[in-house]
Amino acid sequence: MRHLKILEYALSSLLRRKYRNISLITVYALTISILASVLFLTHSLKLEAAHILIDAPDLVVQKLSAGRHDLIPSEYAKTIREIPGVGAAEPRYWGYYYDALSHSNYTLIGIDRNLPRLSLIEGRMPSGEGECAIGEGVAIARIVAVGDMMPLISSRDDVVLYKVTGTFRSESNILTNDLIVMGRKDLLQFFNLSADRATDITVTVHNPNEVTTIADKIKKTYPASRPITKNEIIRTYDAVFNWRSGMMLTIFASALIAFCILAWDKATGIGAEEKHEIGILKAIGWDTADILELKFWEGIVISLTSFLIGLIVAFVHVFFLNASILSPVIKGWSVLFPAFRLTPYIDIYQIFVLAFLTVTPYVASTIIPSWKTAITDPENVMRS
Amino acid sequence: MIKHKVFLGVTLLEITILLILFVYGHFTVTARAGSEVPAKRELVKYLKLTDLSLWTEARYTRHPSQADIFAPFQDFPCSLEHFPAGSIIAPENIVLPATRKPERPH
Amino acid sequence: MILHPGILALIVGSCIVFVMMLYASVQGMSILAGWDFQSSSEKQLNLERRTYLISTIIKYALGFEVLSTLLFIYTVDDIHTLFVGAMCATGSLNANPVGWYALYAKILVFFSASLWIMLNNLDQKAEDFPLIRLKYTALVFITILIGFDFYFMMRYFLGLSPEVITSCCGSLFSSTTAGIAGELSSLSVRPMMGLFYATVVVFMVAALLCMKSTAAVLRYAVSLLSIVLLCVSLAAMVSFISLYIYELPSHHCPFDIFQKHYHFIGYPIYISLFCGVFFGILPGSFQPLKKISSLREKIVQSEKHWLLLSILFILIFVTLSSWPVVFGDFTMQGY
Amino acid sequence: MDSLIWTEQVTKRYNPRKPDEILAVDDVSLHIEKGEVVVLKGPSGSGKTTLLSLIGCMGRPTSGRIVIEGKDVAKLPERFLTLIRRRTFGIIFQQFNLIRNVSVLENVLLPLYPVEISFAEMRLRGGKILEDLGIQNRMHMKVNKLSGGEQQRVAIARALINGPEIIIADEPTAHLDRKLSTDLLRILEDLNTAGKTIVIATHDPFVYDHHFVKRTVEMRDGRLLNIQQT
Repeated sequence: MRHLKILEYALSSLLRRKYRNISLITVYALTISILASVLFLTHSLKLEAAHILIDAPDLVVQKLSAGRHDLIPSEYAKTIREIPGVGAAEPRYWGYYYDALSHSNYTLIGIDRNLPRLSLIEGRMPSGEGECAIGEGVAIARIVAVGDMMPLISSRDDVVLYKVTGTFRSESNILTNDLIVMGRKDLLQFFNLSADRATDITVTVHNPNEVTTIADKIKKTYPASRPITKNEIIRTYDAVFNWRSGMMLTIFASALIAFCILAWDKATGIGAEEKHEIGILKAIGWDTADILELKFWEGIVISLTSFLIGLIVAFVHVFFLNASILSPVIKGWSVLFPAFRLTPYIDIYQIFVLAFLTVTPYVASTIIPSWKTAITDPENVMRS
Repeated sequence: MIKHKVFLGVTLLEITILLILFVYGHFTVTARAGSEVPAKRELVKYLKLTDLSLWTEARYTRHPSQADIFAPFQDFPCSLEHFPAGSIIAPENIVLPATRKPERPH
Repeated sequence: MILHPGILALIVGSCIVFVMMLYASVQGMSILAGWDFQSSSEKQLNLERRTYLISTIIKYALGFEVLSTLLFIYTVDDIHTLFVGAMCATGSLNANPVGWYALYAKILVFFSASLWIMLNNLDQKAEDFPLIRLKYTALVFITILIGFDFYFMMRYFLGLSPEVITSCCGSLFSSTTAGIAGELSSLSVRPMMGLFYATVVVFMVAALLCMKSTAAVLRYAVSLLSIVLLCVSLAAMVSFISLYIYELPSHHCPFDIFQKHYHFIGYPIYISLFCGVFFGILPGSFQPLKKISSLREKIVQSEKHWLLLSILFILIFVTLSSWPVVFGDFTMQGY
Repeated sequence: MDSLIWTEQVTKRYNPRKPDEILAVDDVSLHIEKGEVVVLKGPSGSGKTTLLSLIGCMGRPTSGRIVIEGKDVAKLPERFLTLIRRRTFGIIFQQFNLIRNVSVLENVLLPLYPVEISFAEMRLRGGKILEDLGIQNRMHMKVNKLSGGEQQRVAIARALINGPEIIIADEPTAHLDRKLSTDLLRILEDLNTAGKTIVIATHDPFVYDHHFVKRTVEMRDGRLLNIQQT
């Protein structure tokens, strides 16, 4: 009962300084929503990566030459296939293409025929020579649609026309935005590669527990090779996004610090009127502990309200507005940054972390000022 | 004398909105897990994809998991890494497994 | 070092709390140095007012430490994917064993800060500040503890290098591993069960006797028994309670029960255990203070409540943790 | 020993051993019996207010003893002083010291907020006191919208809400005209008739010459001059 009454007075005291407190809540909520957006965004991307990259190849074997990525002889695949435990080992053909027209980089992938029908494609996968399927980003940048011809400039410096037989649906943007998928022969020809070389080799392993052992064996057989396991790929994404959100949080922490300075300042610079009020309260029977509780409730009201508002704003910003304010920061120079729809993966942990990051500094920066206010001498009221 | 009730009410309302948003999020996740995620996994499987198509500005930002450890400095040993996305991408060596220790640059 | 939001939150928060505690200790020292209850000077009044600041800081610090222990466990659980072979929080902790010390430090801080707050409450009930020296000397120790907690946590997170192949619950708590954790789970289930329930019964009997009689020995015994009960219960968690909750014969992880998958059963279990032990420790710790005349009456009054609360919490704990043992489908036959 | 308020050689120094040291109350011994009306008179700066605040448990004396209802309060920690103040004293300040932009009712109820009673009980008590003082129709107005006389009544209502034994008033008529002063004194007289002990500090002759004032104590430079019994 007593606590509720002190809460009541805390609210009435906050309301009396509406503008000051509303501005405080606004700034606080904004800071929280920025931090929350960063967390939500990166967490969503992280889980998305973890969920869809599960079907990535168990092992990718690259060849290194002088520490650089080099084309790998296709016959390696045959040797690798003979290692016990290996299911399949197939050369993979892919490369990058800089498109001067749209000033952007595309990823070209060469595939073998007879793929099953994929559900996330409008039209069909390329099946004959001179055909290709493209990601939505490419389609938009080049203004082409299914059935159009798309010219690309090959490594021999001649213009090659490809017929667009399919575009990937926007749901798959996060994977396919910059892809141009074509037949293997077309790709070899386009990049002017010799037929006995591949970009890398993908390996399927029967028993997932043996992936590391097999990676070791490959490394022993071909010392210049570099096997990358699926787990590493997934862990890379985990780490990439943890790092990224950590970086951005560190950067935006300056906003938080600025806010705490503001909070400290507001709490320290209480006006003569407020000090007088506290004096009156103490004179008519409020104890220092009661005033401290009053200040505690004021803090709770401000931080809880800001926190909830900040969370709601961040949720709407990230998952309904696709993080439109944050995306310039993470886009960098990527011309084809995908317009993906984020999946709202959220767990209590995110919110807990956020509460820790934002509420602790605020509370800490108000403890001493509140105490200073709370010890106002009641006697002062008698002599003003 | 009703301010505390109003406050508690507003807070409850905010919590309800948040809960609704989270429940909505949960449903979206489940819905997508049923439809989109398998389709995307299919793409990953058949096109043998290994990376998300997020940053296309440089090779190592387009395929962070496939890049070798020198990729950000690939042009010559002293070149500075300068792509914006590269600055917010984690240094790759933090996930090097023990098996590849000899390859670390230091 | 891994730049992870949870790690960042923990480090920033603990750093702030440590700095606040340092500030509180400095204030506490100045109180110790200048305290003169007989004086009516301004200075004495200011010192008395400072006690409010210190107790406020400690209350906030305690709240923070409780939450940060949870966040620590969550975070450690969340980063296990970065370690080869780690499958849950235990795996991540093993990646850099200093993490265990951080956890122990947090538990110690929990008990000592709560004790301090009880001490403070008691002190505030008397009109002559009888415990001022005790309180502010103890404050320095709590600050040191929090400092250790912060140090271990920093060492843990800074020393994490994701390449280390860690053993997870499966291998850490499998009977072949050496070390305390391994020994705990290699303790065969039957004797451990016997020990656990015997300790509980002895504790209960002692606590009930304590409520009837006024003997000092009984109070010390109850306090000692609560500490023993804490250790035995934690060992029992690892050794057999977790097995029954997970219904897996080799999964000994004491942290997984916080997860949604196990209906968050870990929270009531650990909360009731820790509260029960805390209230059990109180009577013995406050027994020596009965010498102070202005406190005697108050301690005697509160003691009954503490004992009752302790018995109640331990009952809840035993019920919750024995439920799956007694009523679960899982049996330990053959293990 | 059975006096309600009993001070013995009370001294209060501000800023001791500093250049601006002030000896506000010097060696004051005073007994006030239950049901008495005592006026402390003297020019401003004579230490009336300080003595009043010491009696009202708002500060601790530098030396001496103050016994309120048989309890020595001179050495008590602040939170016990607060408890005694909350239970025993109703204080009427020179300024009304109401909290601006807060309704009349809330202002009156402020002393009850830190006490364990329900909102409903609190409102009941507040309504009754406001009715007694004839301002129940102003209950939900903001105090700064009221006239001076009404504000004075709100201040009195607040002093009475916790049912105090002793009423302390510091220059209660300083900002009031004659008519309002008369009103105020009538209220105080009624309270005294109801058995309350009243201690007033004032230099307004209208107050200390009033017929219900039985005892006047004069202060000068922190000391008691003489005790007049009328």
